[in-house]
Amino acid sequence: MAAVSDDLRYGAEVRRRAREAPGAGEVPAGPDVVTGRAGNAEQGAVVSLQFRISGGRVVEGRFRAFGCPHFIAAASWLTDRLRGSARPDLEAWDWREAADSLGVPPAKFGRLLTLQDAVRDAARNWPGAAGSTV
Amino acid sequence: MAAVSDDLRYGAEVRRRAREAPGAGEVPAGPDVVTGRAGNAEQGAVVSLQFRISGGRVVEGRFRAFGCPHFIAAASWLTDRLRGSARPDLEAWDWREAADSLGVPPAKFGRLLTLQDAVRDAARNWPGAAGSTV
Amino acid sequence: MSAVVYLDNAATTPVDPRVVEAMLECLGPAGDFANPSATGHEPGRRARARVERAREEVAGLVGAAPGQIVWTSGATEADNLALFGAARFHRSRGRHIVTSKTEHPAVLDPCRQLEREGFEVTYLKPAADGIVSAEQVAAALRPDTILVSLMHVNNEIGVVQDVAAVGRTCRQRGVLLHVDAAQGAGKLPLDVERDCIDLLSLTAHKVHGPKGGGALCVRREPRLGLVPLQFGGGQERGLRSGTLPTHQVVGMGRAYAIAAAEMQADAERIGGLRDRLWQTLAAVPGVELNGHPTRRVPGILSVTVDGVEGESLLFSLADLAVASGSACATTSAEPSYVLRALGRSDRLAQSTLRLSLGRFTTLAEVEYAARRICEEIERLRAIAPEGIGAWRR
Amino acid sequence: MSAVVYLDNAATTPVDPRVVEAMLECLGPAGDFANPSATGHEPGRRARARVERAREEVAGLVGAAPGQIVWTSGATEADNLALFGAARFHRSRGRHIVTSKTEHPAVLDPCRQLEREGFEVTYLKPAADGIVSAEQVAAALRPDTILVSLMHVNNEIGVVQDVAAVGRTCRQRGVLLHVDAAQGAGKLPLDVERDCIDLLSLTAHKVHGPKGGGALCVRREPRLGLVPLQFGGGQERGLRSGTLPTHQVVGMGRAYAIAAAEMQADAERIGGLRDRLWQTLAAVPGVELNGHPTRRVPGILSVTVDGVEGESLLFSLADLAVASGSACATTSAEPSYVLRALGRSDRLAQSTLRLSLGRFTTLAEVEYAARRICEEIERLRAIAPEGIGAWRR
Ligand SMILES: Cc1ncc(COP(=O)(O)O)c(C=O)c1O
Ligand SMILES: Cc1ncc(COP(=O)(O)O)c(C=O)c1O
Repeated sequence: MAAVSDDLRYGAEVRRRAREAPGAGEVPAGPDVVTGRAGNAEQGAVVSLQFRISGGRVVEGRFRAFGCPHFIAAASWLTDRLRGSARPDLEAWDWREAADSLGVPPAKFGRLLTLQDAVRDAARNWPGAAGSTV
Repeated sequence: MAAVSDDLRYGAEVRRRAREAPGAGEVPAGPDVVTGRAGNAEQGAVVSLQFRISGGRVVEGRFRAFGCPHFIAAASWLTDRLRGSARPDLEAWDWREAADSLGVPPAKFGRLLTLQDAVRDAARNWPGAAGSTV
Repeated sequence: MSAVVYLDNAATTPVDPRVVEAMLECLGPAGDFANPSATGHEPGRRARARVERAREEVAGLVGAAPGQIVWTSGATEADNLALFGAARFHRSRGRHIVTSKTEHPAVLDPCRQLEREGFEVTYLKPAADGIVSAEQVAAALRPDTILVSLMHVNNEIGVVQDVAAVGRTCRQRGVLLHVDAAQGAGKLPLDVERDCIDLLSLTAHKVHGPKGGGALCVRREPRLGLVPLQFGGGQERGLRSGTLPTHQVVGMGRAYAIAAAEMQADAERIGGLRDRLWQTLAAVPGVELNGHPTRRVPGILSVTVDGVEGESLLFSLADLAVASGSACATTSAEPSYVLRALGRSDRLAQSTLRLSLGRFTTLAEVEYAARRICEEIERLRAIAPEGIGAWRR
Repeated sequence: MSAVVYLDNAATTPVDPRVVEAMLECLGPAGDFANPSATGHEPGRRARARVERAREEVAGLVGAAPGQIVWTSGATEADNLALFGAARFHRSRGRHIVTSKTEHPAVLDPCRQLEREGFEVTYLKPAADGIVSAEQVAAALRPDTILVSLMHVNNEIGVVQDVAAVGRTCRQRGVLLHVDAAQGAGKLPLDVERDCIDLLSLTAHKVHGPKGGGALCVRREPRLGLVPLQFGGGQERGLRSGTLPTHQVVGMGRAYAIAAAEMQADAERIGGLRDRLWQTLAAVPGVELNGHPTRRVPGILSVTVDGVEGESLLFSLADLAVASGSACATTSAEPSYVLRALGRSDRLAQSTLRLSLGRFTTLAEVEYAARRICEEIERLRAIAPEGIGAWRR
């Protein structure tokens, strides 16, 4: 039972990532792993992001998300997007980039802010001082 | 182009008489012919009846009518019905008989009264005294 | 099946087989039957897409944008929504409405109800040819006039009003114009923009679409406020709640698209048949045409037959499906108020036949009908007393 | 054609092929397409006869006399006609109306409009199982109460109200009872006489008839006055003007006749499929049934899934046509007011699936759907952070 026509409320990349959720799960635990969380189930969006850091840069990312397809897709997209980023990149990351890249409608912008909060939270939890080489 | 289903507002006898109008026309003119008229075109019903009298009785009747199918049918029916009638029969004839025999709906009773008027008019025009044998 | 010749296309038309086909695609389990509001799933989105395509087709026929179309259950509802909706919304601006004596009951009866609700209505009397002039409308406008409602094509006699001239007058005076185009849409060109029509009532079933499908075309710029008649799920931007009947809407769209494509050819062919019918009947003494001789829709011919009683004429023509008074009302013995407004006596109004032709009317049918009508006029006159009417010169 | 499994029969149903056949007989040039009001000619009389047969079929399903049926464009119009019609007609007797918080918008929105027109409305809150008791209704009645409006079967959760008990209460107290039976008619027995129902709203498209066909069943003895919504040709004894859409009315009649004949068999089969679906889903932790466990219509199953976000669940189930909130409204992100009234939180209300089965739903479809729903619940929970919801005991 396939051949379903696409729901055009969701762009192609959102559909792919929301369905396949690449990057879902956890990074193997360790001192080089940083976690960021944000959101509230009652408001319909909770995310946790994990990044493995090496040489002051993100080398691997994983997410867990509870939320709408755009939110899941954006979390998945972030795990790729932030690979190679340093702590200041995480601090500076702006949700609008996800909105643009994935074609998220304005009604969902609030959820992307939640995602930005989680990225900031990860930055805060960055192991050691800024520039530390775990 | 036949096989039309019947319009049940009109009974079978009304339909037959309104379509075929048996008795329409004039009786050949003569001193033995009596005419009765009634009605008003503006009100949608005009009738003239002609009867040939012999031995104080109607021996032949004809009608002309302008009006609805019930009215035409009742005029036609009258030409048969009054055959053999004497003047007092015409004076006594009551429209309700036509209503019953032909199944005329109450909305049309007024028109039957017009017909009764024409019969009365014929009685008034009856040649000679009552019981005269033309 | 009957062998009756159908000449009552102004009452309703058979659905064009191409329209039936489009409707069938939206009915059964394998079709696009879903609720067009259920856009959360694919069958719903497919139904929605079809509804939106139909909206374009209907809007296209009358020079409107798709967003102006509000689906209704027919022109009766569209007329009611236009009149009640506009009057109730704009009542603080004024309570005077102008219309004509020859409108359809779907306009006149809401006007009478509005009178009960405190509105004042001027009913213009058309000329003997059925035309209401823009000057008459202009003269009836008052400072408290909020709405003019004038029909495009009259359903009984087929005359066409100059809605463009009336539209210009209303626009200049800042008064809303509602046009009931139930009989004209799809048969004659119409353009709500060019003709300054603020509210336009449409129906599918006069142009070979399904009965029970209609629309009100509502001006968008500047936005025209309306109080809805029906409240509920909020469909049609809240102006008309209720599950959209996909197959009906799609059928109306298809019917209008076909009408747009074939309007000229249909008008020529149907107008030709009507002329032929009229030529035969006009040769009979005492037969007169009702309404303006040239400003008319192709498919409607209204003739008054002097010296013949109307009910008997209809009865005798049982092999023809034709109308006498307004066939939209339930059968009644009242003489047509439209013909009365044109100056016909009660008797002559009742001795009137409306012969209305459609896309499926054939030359053979028209010739048969013409012959039968002449025959029955002759027969009924033959059995009538002398001196009825003025037809024997 | 799509391979989507259609489980949104509460939004609308596919038209039964037997109904399509009856409708087809009233569409094309060879069919009974004429205007049922045009009884002056034979095609019109044939159409009229079909409309009257349909009236008997619809009346028969709900224990009414044919003369009680007023054709409408659906249950939305029937609800509006019942509420506005009765309230406006009886306003001199009182201005209080009683209804419930879980009615369809076609009842609630007219109530809100009536509030704007000077009426007062009491909205009863059902118990957590969705039931409004007759005692609750009785307690809400006041000397100025003129009308109670309570639905038969709820469209979102499928619970069945005890309209008979409410009917007895209203009759004793001399208050009119309107019942919206859009979802229940044809699926569960109904009897307007036995159950003292003064006004009953019906629609064709929830029981495999055409969308855009409905009726209001109006008490005749003693006569119940109503102010019409739509004025015009005077059809339906003046209560609802507008050309009767022969094919729609005939389709509704056929659909109701089939429903009457097959109600029990359909209810058993569909109820069995629903139970099967529920058994599979009930085994998943954190899945709960909405509404009373046994007082329910066979075809509707509403389940709330804890720990899974509603929009993503629906998105993931793109191969199923199912609903979340009320599918009668246009898609909106608002949590269902029905589930909120039953005490569900916003989050849980949004994580709800309405699965609604119909005559054409198969066992294979139900098994497929059950499996897919379980899979997607599992998948979405697997990618969610820990600790969302209370479903992990
Ligand atoms: C001029 C006119 N307006 C309105 C209507 C009513 O439209 P509907 O039949 O779609 O209700 C009709 C015909 O019935 C009509 O001829
Ligand atoms: C309970 C209920 N009432 C009213 C309606 C409206 O009926 P219709 O779709 O015929 O306008 C619906 C469904 O749409 C319904 O489920």
